[in-house]
Amino acid sequence: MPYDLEFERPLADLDKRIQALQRRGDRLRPDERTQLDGLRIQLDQRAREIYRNLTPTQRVQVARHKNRPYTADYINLVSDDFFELHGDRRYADDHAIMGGLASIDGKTIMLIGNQKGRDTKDRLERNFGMAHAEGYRKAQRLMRQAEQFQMPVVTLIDISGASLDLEAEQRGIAQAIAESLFVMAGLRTPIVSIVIGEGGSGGALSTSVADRILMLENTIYTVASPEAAASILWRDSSHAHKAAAAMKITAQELLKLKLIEEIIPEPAGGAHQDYAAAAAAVKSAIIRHISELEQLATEQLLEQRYQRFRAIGVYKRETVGASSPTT
Amino acid sequence: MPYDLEFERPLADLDKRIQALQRRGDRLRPDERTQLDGLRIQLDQRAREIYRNLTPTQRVQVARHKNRPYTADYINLVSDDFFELHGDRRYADDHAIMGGLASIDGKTIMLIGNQKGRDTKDRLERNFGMAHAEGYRKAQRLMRQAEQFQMPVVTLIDISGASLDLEAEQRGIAQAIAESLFVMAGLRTPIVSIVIGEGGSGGALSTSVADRILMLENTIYTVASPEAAASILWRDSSHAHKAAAAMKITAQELLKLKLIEEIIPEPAGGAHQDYAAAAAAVKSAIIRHISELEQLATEQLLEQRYQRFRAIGVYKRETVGASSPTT
Amino acid sequence: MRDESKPALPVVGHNGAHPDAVHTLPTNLAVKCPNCRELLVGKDLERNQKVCPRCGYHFRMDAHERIDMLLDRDSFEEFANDLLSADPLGFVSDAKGPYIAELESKRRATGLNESVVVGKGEIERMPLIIVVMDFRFIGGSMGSVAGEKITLGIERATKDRLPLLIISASGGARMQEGLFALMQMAKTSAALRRLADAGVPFISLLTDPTTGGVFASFSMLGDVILAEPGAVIGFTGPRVIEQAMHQKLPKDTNTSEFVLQRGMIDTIVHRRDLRPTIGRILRLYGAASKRFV
Amino acid sequence: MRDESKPALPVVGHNGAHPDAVHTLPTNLAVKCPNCRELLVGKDLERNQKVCPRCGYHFRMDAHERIDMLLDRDSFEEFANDLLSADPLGFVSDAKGPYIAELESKRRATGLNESVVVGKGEIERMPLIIVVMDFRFIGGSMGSVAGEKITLGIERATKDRLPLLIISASGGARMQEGLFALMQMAKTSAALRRLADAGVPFISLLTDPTTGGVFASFSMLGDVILAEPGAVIGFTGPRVIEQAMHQKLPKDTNTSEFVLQRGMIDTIVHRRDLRPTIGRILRLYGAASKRFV
Ligand SMILES: [Zn+2]
Ligand SMILES: [Zn+2]
Repeated sequence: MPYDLEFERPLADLDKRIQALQRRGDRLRPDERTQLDGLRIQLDQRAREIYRNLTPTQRVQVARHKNRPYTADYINLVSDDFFELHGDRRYADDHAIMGGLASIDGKTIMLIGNQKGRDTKDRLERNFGMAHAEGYRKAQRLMRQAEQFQMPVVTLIDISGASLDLEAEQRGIAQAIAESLFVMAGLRTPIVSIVIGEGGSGGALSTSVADRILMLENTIYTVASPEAAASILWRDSSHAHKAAAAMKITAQELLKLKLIEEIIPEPAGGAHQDYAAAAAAVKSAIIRHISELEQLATEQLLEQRYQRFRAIGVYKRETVGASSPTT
Repeated sequence: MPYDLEFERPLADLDKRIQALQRRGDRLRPDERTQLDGLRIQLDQRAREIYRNLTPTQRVQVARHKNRPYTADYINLVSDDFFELHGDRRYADDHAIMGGLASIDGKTIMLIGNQKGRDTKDRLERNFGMAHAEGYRKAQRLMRQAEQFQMPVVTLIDISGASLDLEAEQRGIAQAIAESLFVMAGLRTPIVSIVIGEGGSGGALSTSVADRILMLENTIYTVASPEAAASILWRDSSHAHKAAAAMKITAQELLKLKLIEEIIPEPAGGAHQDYAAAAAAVKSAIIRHISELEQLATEQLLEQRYQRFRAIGVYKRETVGASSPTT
Repeated sequence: MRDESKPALPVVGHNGAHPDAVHTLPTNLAVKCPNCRELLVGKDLERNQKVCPRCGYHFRMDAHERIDMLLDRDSFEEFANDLLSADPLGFVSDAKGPYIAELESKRRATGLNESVVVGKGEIERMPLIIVVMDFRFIGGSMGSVAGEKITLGIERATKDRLPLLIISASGGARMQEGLFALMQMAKTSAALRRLADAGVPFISLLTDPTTGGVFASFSMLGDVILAEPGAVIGFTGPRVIEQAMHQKLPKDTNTSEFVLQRGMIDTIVHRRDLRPTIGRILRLYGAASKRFV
Repeated sequence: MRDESKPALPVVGHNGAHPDAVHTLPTNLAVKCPNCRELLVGKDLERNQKVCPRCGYHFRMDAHERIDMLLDRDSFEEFANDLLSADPLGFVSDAKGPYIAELESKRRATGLNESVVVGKGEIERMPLIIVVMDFRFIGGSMGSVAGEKITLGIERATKDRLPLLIISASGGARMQEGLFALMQMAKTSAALRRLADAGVPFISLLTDPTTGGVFASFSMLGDVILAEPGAVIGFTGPRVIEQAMHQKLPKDTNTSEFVLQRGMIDTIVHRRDLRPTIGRILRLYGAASKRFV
């Protein structure tokens, strides 16, 4: 994949030199070969260095990168077989959320994710990954089925925010999200959620009331998109970079705040540089976390999930003194 | 109420004479008073006699009588308080099915029924009582709530058939009916269904997978309306009277076939002649049957309900000999 | 995939009385495809699993053709085949004569005892309970026997914890059995409730046509619902809707494609892919409650 | 019904910073009804439960006005009032300044510690847990403390088996607490799941406005959902939808009447009927698991 983000210019330059040498193939002199190897190491190191120090806004750019692997890509790479289930059995099949039976290492899980769409037509058909009420209701149906057949649920989160149009209101997007939270809170099977790109607002939360929330290294999870937050708090969406920083939305900040369990490392230069490596990391995280959760009795699992969310919140007590926050 | 059906002409004549005498009020001579009393007794006896011997088609006419008490009338007369619950929480509020919390003799039940509508505007708004998918889904929601709060469910059946339009198909009327059957089959609270007018096809069945099915004296319950059946079996809906007879759709025939538990007697001349008396009979039937069902442990209740429907069917075995039907 | 060398079952003639005539084909005659109007040789069509080689139109199949196509060879063990419809209402229509006589003539014409065949079989060596409806038998309609056989199949699946496959092809409830027929919707659905509570998977396959009380009961209760392409699937027949609404319907109303778009089914599967697809689904559910470690 | 002789709570001034300014009224001044433009005397309006006597427009009420209007006199026992918002993100916006300062100014302006008041009380002598949101406090937004107080209310209702009443008035999650705010949607909904499992009834009352993350979590999970007439109720504000869709919306979009028609709520209740209506509902649920004999 090309390095096309502004802060990647040093990488693009290195890459250009590598490409030039590579094009010559077998005709390289031995010293040129050594040079090529050196450049490759340099690119890798430089990419790691740059990506280690991204600003929140740069992290947002990577999370939204048009070449970033989407749910469908992870499904392809992670599962040995996948049978997609369609429809909410009520109104429609929402293509902004996909899900189905996935075989991973001989075990079947229910794999559900937001799907943004790759080309223009696909994006329109999937409403840029912004689900409507029927999408959330499809997800609920699949989760209930997972419970019935004792399959763990894995959700991949990649949604900028819930759909904002009139149809969403007409068919009760808020009700659908609320019901999703309610269903997941009581679902009698392990749930692991992984943010693979953007986790935006209630649209993201509706599929991540999970036992574990993991985030890929270059992803965000936020109460509102930086643009939406800026237009509320700064009355101007062009202040999005300020909102992105102020709201602490990156995987790194959220891990520090103990709002997520783990960061899944990405290949150098981001997941879009190496789909296979990104998927391998996701797969091993899925297996590890589900295996752990499967050790628990169902009542224990539900109690832990309840306490996981019950504990979230930072506040202080007037009588105790205003300076000792309780988490 | 006037006697306006063709077979009621003798009653109409008697009624006319009674009305004429009644109009004179206090000015009646003693012999005229005696005559009036006699006419009243005669009307009552004649009405009972005629109604005892109605043909299936006449029974259909009474079941569909425009003055017949509807669900809303029974709700008013049977319950001390009624709080209507609206909406399927998905798409719309279907006015063809109404339901809510009803207080009867100090106890709260979930009361749900088809509502046809009384005047033209009301009828249109209620689609002549023919529910769409969202109506069945509202009923399911109310039933699940009844289960949650351990309220018995009582359903009043009065529907000529499920809605036949494109919107019904688009929103999955078949799925909604199927899910209703599924929900009721496993609902962990007693269910009593009472046919108060027409019980037509899947639309009626969708709210009558009950522990007891009762029918008012002048009602029908049928796999398809006589008109629809005639147009399939006779290729001409004008043969409806033949279909009505051949399909055995009256309360009396269905009790004989053991497809229902009980017939609730109506006042002389039909329920529409005396709403209060009809409602009193319905109320006492509700209380009696729910009281009986409440004696059962939930697992017993569900087992009995299962066996109630499991046993329905008449067939024979090839090897045993073709003439011994098993019920 | 299906073993193509396996001979198709002998084809039986069909009774032409029903308006939606069953497309059981005379093996050696030319047949016109109702969709693309191509003239097809019956034998070739049989070999192509009764799918028009030109346009992909799926001709109807009878119950034994289905079983033959889907199950591992010789794996089918039928049960409850001794159940015969009685005539609980003493039903006679002066247009069609006595119901009892109609049953008799359908039995002779189809070689079937009823509109439903049920048994145990295997797909890719995985055992399952299979229920197949046959549209030739009074429009695949569901009366007491059909309901009973379906219920027996569901109950066997529940008891033996075997996945259930039901292949629907039906015009709905059988009018001639009145309320007994309607109640089979409740009976089968109640049995499916117990299957679901037991955590046994149920695959529902909708074929042309699946309508009325069958569509509005067990066939819509699958954990996975599949349909063949182009099948008529709907609660009410399109013509009845047009009459009731006094307007023309969009062309694809109440087809497989329509119900897929409306979120009612999981996917449409071409007939040639049915067996491997069902095999995949069985394997996936079979590995459902396994653990990683 | 409400005891009309009971004096209204002292009215506190409101901070005018928010665009959807709260209609807390100066008692002795004239106020123009935003709906019918009638000039109303503040005192008269207070006596009419803040409903325009001419057109029925429902002015917003603050939390203590609600409690005062709905509960039996002196029955309210507040709890968890000592919880104060911290500032988990160290949030500063150069437009609005530090979050901590905003909290301080709202506390002074409203006399409230947070946007939610929770306690135990009685309606027509029936005890219940009541949670009331106050739109004056940063638009009734839900941060850690709001979520915590709502959850404490739900948990108390579960433990003591007392019916729960939540009165929503909120613009949604509080941006200044970032993901902590969003997660309160999950926390409150999870607590409601346990309330439901315990079979304790929950009445949700939606008032003007109920939007965003509050509408998309606990407020839509009521066993009975009521709304006051004419309230703005929706996931997204109508203006935001219009911007996103580049088109004008129908006039009633995202109002009480709209969500009723869409099947999302049970009924709309005029403010004067709220107390007796909630009383009826409490009585009905209270008699739910009784037996006839
Ligand atoms: Zn063709
Ligand atoms: Zn006004």
